Amino acid sequence: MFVLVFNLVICQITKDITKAKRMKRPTLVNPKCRLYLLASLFIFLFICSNAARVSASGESSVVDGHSLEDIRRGERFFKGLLPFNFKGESCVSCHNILSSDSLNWNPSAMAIAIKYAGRDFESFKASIEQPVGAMLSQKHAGIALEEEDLKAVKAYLDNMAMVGPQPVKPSINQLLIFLFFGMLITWALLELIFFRKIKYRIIPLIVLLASLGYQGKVINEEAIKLGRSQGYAPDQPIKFSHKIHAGDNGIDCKYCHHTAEDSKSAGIPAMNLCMNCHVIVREGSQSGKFEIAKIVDAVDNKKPVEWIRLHNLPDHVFFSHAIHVGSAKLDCQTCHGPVEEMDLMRQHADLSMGWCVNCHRETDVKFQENGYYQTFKNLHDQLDKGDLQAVKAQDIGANDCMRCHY
Amino acid sequence: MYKTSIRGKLIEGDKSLAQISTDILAPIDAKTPKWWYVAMTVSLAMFGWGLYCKYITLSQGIGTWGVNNTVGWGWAIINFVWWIGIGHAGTAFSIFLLILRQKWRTAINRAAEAMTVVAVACAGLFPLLHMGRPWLFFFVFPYPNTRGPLWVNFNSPLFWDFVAISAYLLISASFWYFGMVPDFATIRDTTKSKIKKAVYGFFAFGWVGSSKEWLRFEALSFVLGGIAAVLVVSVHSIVSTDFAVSVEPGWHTTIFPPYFVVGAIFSGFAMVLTLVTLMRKLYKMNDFITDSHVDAVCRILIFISLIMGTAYLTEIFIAWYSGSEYEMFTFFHNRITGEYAFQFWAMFTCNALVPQLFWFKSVRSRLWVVFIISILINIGMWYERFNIVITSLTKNYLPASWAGYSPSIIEIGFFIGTLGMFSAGVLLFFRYIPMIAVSEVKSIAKFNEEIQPNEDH
Amino acid sequence: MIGVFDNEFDLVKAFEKVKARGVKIDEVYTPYPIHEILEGMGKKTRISHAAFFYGLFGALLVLGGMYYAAVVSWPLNFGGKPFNTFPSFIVVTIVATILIVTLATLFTFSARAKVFPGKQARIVHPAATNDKFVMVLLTDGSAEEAAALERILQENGASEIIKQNEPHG
Amino acid sequence: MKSYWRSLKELEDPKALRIQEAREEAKQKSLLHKTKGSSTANSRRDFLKTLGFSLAATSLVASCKRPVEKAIPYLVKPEEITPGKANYYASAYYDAGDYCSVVVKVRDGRPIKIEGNELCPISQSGTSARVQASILNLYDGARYQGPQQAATTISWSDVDAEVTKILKEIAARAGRTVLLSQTVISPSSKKIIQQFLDSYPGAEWIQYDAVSASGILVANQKSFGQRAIPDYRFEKARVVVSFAADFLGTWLSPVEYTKGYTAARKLDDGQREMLRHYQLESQLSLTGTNADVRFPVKPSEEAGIVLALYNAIAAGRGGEQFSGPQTAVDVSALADELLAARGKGIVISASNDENVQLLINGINQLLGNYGETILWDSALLTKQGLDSEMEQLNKDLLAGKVDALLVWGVNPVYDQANGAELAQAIQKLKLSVSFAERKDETAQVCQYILPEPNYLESWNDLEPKAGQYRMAQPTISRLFDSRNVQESLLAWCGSPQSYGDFIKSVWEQEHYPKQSTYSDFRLFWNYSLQKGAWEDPRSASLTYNDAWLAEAAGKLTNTKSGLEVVLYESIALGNGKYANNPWLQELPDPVAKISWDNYASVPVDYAEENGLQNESVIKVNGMELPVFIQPGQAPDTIAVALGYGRSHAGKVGDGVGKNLYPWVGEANGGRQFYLEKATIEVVPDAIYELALSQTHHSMEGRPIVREANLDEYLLKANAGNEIRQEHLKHSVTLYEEMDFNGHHWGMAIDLNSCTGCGNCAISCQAENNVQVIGKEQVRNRRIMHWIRIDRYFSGDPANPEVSHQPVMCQHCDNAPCENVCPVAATPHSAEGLNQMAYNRCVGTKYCINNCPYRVRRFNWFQYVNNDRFDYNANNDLGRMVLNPDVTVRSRGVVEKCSMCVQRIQEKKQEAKVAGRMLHDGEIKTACQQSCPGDAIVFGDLNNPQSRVSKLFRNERNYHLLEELHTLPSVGYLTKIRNKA
Repeated sequence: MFVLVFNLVICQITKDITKAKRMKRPTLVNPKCRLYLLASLFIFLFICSNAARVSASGESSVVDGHSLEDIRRGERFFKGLLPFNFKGESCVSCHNILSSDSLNWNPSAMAIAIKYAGRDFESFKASIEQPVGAMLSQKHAGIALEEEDLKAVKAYLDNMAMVGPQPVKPSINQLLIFLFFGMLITWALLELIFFRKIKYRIIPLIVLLASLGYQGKVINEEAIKLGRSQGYAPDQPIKFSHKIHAGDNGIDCKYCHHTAEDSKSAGIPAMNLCMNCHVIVREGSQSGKFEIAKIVDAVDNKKPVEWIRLHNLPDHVFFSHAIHVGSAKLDCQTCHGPVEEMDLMRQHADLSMGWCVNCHRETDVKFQENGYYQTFKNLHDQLDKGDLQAVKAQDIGANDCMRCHY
Repeated sequence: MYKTSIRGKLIEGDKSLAQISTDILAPIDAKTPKWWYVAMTVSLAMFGWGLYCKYITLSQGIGTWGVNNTVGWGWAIINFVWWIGIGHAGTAFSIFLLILRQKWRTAINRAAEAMTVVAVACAGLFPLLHMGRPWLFFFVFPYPNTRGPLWVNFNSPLFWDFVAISAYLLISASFWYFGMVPDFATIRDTTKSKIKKAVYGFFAFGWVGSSKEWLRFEALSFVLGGIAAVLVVSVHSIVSTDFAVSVEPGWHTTIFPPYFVVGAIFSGFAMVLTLVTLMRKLYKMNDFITDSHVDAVCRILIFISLIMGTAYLTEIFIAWYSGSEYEMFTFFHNRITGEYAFQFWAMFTCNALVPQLFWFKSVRSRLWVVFIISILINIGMWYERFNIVITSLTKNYLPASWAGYSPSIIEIGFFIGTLGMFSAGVLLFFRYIPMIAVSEVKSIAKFNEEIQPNEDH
Repeated sequence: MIGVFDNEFDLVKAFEKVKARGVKIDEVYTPYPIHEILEGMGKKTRISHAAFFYGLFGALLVLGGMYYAAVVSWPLNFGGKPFNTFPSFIVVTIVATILIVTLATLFTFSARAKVFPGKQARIVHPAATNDKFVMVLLTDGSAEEAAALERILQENGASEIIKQNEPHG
Repeated sequence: MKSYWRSLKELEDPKALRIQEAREEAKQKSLLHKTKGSSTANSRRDFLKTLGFSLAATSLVASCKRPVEKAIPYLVKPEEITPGKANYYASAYYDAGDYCSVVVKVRDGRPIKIEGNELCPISQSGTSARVQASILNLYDGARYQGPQQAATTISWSDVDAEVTKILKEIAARAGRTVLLSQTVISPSSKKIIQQFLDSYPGAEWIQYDAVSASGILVANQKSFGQRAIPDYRFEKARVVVSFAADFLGTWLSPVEYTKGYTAARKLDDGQREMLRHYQLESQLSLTGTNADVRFPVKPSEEAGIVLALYNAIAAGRGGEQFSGPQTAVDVSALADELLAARGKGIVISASNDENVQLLINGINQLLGNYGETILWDSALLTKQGLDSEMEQLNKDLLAGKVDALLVWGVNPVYDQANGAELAQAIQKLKLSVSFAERKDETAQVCQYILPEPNYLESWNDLEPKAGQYRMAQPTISRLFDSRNVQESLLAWCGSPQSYGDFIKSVWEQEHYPKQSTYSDFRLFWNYSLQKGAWEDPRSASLTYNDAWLAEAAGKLTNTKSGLEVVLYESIALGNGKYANNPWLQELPDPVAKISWDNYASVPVDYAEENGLQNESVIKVNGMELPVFIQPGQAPDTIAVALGYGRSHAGKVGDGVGKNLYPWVGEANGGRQFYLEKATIEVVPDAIYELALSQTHHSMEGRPIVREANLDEYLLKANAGNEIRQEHLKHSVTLYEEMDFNGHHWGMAIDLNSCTGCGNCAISCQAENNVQVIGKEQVRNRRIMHWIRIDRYFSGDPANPEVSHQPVMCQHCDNAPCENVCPVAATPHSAEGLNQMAYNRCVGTKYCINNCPYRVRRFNWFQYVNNDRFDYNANNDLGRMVLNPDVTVRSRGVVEKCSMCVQRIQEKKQEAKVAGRMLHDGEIKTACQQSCPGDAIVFGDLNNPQSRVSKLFRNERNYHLLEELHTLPSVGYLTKIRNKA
């Protein structure tokens, strides 16, 4: 809808410009036209600024006694731009500014910033120069930094903890392309109807159809995606790796997600469950102490960890793990994919209704094994007679609306 | 061979072909008259009020209407059926009279078709906004989707209705438009204004009147005419199934399809008559829309009115004959004598009795009387829909759930809005589109001459 | 050579004469269809046949689609009716077929008659869509032939004769 | 690219990253997670709404604006909680004389539903509408959030210091401190009160019930020497004569009585006899609608009739007859019947006149009902207040003879006739304390408001009947800074202790030694807690003393002439304490089908004579009241409900209806709930709109509620249902009927057991997130209740017969509604359910029109989160009551009864996981579970042994509108009356 409006605005502008040309106005941008331009500019900015909400508030002020100078210096140092003669790797080569989509086991600058925001400089310095954990000692071995630099880095990190990271400019390519095609459509229409400059009418026609097709495709795809999030793999507050736990260490899924068999919800393990092991295991093979320390911290401070929820069904869908795991004995991997290979947990299936429904069409019910199905006398008879090869989930009503929507 | 002689001439005033063009196209070329602006303002005001009501409906919900959990459909559906009925005139005129080879239709069918398109567009708004969640209207399409795919319910009369109405709108619009293409070409070639030349030139699709074009044009008319005839019958039959397929007493009747089709044609013709009398008065189209045209429409209306009366009586008879207490209650206690007796008798009087006045030549020849009766018929037809929709719903099977119904101001506003939209559409039609099919009139001009052989041309 | 006539009757007379002479008539432009001309031009259109096939395929498509959706793809129990409610399908089939036929025929017409949005009209005579009947003849170029034709046209009441080397100039 | 975007967004909000704020937020969210599951849920539901509108816009402009959902696990998971599974805790409801044992359903730490406790022999599994709705009282925005003094917040320690100081001062100068409470049935509380009274000399305790049983108490004191209410056993009775006692609706212990009454009237298991019920009353009460024989009489006429009945029975039994007021009513037949059923009758009266009650006692004694149907073994203790004591206190307050007033659970400023004067008197007191849980008129004028917690938030023990102990336990941590009254009193006595511990010690000392089953107190305690009850059976027979009878007969009042106004408690609001509960406000009155107002019930004749219509306005003694023409209203009377017209109840209850308490009079030491010699005046042309949810009262001769009399039934089991054979004969089909392979759910409703009390409607509302829509929309006939109770009048308008019929979705196998939905939003399930997929519905409303039962409901507006509908669903607190297992419907979709499919699914899941078949009766729908009449049976029709299958095979069974061949899965058993 919005795009439509935008196209219209653009169309208006073009029209006005052509009108202005025809009328031989001295200036291209007549007042009315300027209004349109301003409006469209405003809208455009609005879109862009959506992501790029500038957090200018923190920049202008002096934070926690650190001058802006310090903060900038710290940032440049962290990013390896200062000092020029520094031989070792820069901080940023190991520590991402933000967590990113590919798993970097080392804590991000943001994570460090948050952890050390409330602590003094000495503890910060100690963590770098006299690290406690084995892994950290190994990685940080041989780092010798000027105290001044470290202070600057700390200032930079403190500031980051206060105001948040500088937002990375979002890619608006798709949007731009979409708008570009919108303009193409406008042009093609105008050309076809009014200008008639191009001899081969087929060209604007093709352009028109192709652009419309592209826009339609994008809208369709995005509309479907709107409620979907296949592949969603957000950063979690703790870099928990299912690969290490379920894969390498072979912990059974249901050890942690122990309500999966008899409750609707599989359950996220309570922190005290983590502590069953981590009371002993205090240093991970990948992340050292940093991540595990968060669990301990959470338990000590009675501050539960706020995981980012991956598998979100709409509110009108009621899914029960108990039926699928407890009764149908499905493997977790059927829906959640090769979790034991995922460092960063991601949504494997698209969780669309079609996905559910089609699985119900193909999956056999544990018809003989489960005593509940004695109720289905007819189907048992047919199975015995051989009229029926297998009972699929949909044969016992798994695809009824009110199995999931009520 | 043609019955035109006993009806008077098809075209009055012995016009040359060029004159026909200029006369019919005069309103397009001439300066817009003052009354047009006045009428347009009024129409747009009504339309605007309708828009406001639609906004309220969309932003707050159908709760702003008078409908309730017992009477789920109210004015919106009454008006929908009413408009659809009116929208039947165009196609019915064109098709049936084409099939019956009634040459006199040429003067009227353009107006009728234009009316059809506007009326069907008005009608379409009602079911759309009547939905609880109109933004999800696309659920009605059986399109492949990621829900399984989940299709639609092909048994639902509303689905049929949806297909039928959209088909009808598309087909009648294209039928109307393609009929106009040669006329647009005429305007393009006769107008002085450059803008008009360009605009109408665009809409004329490059028509030049070559035999190649005419040949295919004729074939197209033949095909479209043939299938559209089926459509006219089927669309309102389908609309009637919205009611007939249900279990509500008073709805669940097999007579509905023909009854609705005839009723639709009835109201459509009445509206055509209204428009035609207006055209004659406002645009002095007396030469093309002659007394004999009006006369012919009036005669048809007598006939349809008789059918309507018979249908009403049949319905009542069947209600009694069925022995179903629910049917009997609906017809005898709710419609004829009950709370809604006024609406019933208004319907009966306007539709079955008043048109009988057309038996008198003196009535048929008085334009203002014809005009009033045509309006009365439209009111009567509105009451007919009211009778069907409201009386059945208010008092159906379980008396505990009986409820009354009265429209809210928003609902009324919505209806007024469509009236405004209709009149605005018709006014635009008067102003910008040849209101009589020029080429078709020209083609019958010769028959005019055949009947008057001693006239020079 | 272009002959312009004031009325249908003259045109038809001239048309038949010219045709009898064996002259190739390139095109006739009239404000309304004249059956004698349309037949006389010897062209045929198969739009109505096409429409029949559109209808046939349309009906099969619609019916098949509904059967697929309601019986094969996802059978649902609506009010205790069987999945294949054939009588219900008929209704939509009729209307949807009509729609398909109409649209397909329109496109066919548009393509075959070359009448489509944005087409620039090649106007032979500006009054051909108003009150003149215009016949365009293809002469073989010889002056003799031209003169003969001109005579025929004049005799049959042509109000105007335009000579051009290239038709549709 | 996608995940990059998304992860960025998660960090984008700079606010969340300010450490301090982030921590705060985390803290709050973790709190929210424990208590409010629904607040985030609702915002996501809006997503549906926006989806279509801004398709392209949202997808492109803000394609990454996917709301980030947090999942916060427990830090240390409590042992008993499994996320996604409900826990049930036994508890007990007691308020304003209503006692009910309940089971509280708790999902993720939040109580969301009240169910009846099957283990309690008093209420058995039944509840009343008010008990069902009490869950919403917990989430009432009008609750006080913490202690306050003169409208400013104060800490509990300051309160204790200040109050103790004042109390001591008063005690020191021998001032008078009064603790005014409603009847206290908690043994522990009584101990604490005693302790309090002991430590403050000059303090006294008065129990006050707004609608009291004072007359009965005093009469029993005189007749039996015990100030108590006996135990009426309706299930043992064969003849019940009730003088205006609405024992199925509001009188004493309606849930218990309904259980007994319906049990004595059931015929579904081959019974050959049933209870016969006579009702003499002025207004048509719920009980009156169920009576076999009903006499409309004026309130002042009642005494005369009671005396006549006494004399007739005395004549039959050879007892002494007394002279007194005369009556024109011939009671000989009634007396004969009672005499014939000696020892199997119950005669009761709602009168608060002790003299009438003495005669009633005399009648029951003569009939030998004591010891048979009326027992003293476990006297009912739920109403102990004596009106005379309150009367005296009222006078003392006005006279300034009281220094301190502690108000607990009562609202005298509202429900005393001179409330306004009382308010002024209270304001002048040295100390006034209100323990009100929520806003009320009395708290408004008290210095201190020290809110007590809701009953679902606190410990309690109760003794509703002598020797029957019940336990209430907290099911949620306290939402607000409230404190049990008991704890306050203990603190002020100088021995602060938690009330829970106190109860435990009381049980340990008093009850534990009395039993021998458990060798360990902990086991005993856990057992009692789990069951919610412990019984200490008693037996008692009291000697009857008839010495007072002659005096009583002499004191009886004569029938008065002139118009009388009957004041009664409405089924929904009772005495009006919970007027701020929107569920109760919206519950249509079972008889008049009016919600959101009280109104004057006017006799039909009077209305005709004076040209009154429904919604006309009359002025009664100067007060304008809307008119409802009530068939069966006794001539020369009108009736108006109490409990309305609250001025400080909260935003929902304020200003709804008129307060009629000022008209409550006093006679013979009891409050008299009728007004004599009222003047009435028609206000011409005035209209007051009433929210009627049923406007047509006749069945129009249609076979909707099929009924027969007992004698007919005994001759022929399908009496009244003969037409069914006719219908079945014509039942033919073109299509084959569908097979249901596994289950085929069905429901049978015994019209003989349905009293029309409305409990099911509220139970369903709580279970299924049915929204409140307010007066205007109810009036527009858009009520959302999934189960409605149709009420039909038949026969003489002056004294009609009444039929109640619960109608919900009939789940027709040939459902007309399914057929017409264009978008396939309502197909039939493989288990015979008529499904409704809200998320697919586009709202054409065609199904509503095509449902012959009109049970489908449409969401005409957005009822959740909409300021226009400012009820419980418009704030986070109120939304906590939402059932997380049921979708909250958005605007524009149709909804209807789902036969509690979430419960079906839950139990099926349990069975599947356990690998066993479902038992019959394992699944109970919400309406069925707490039905006090056990009128509803749900089960599997494919199982021939199930109760529902058996009932379907019963000759009385019929289906509503069967002739339409809709094949409903709901069956009704004919109503059998027991007319003489």
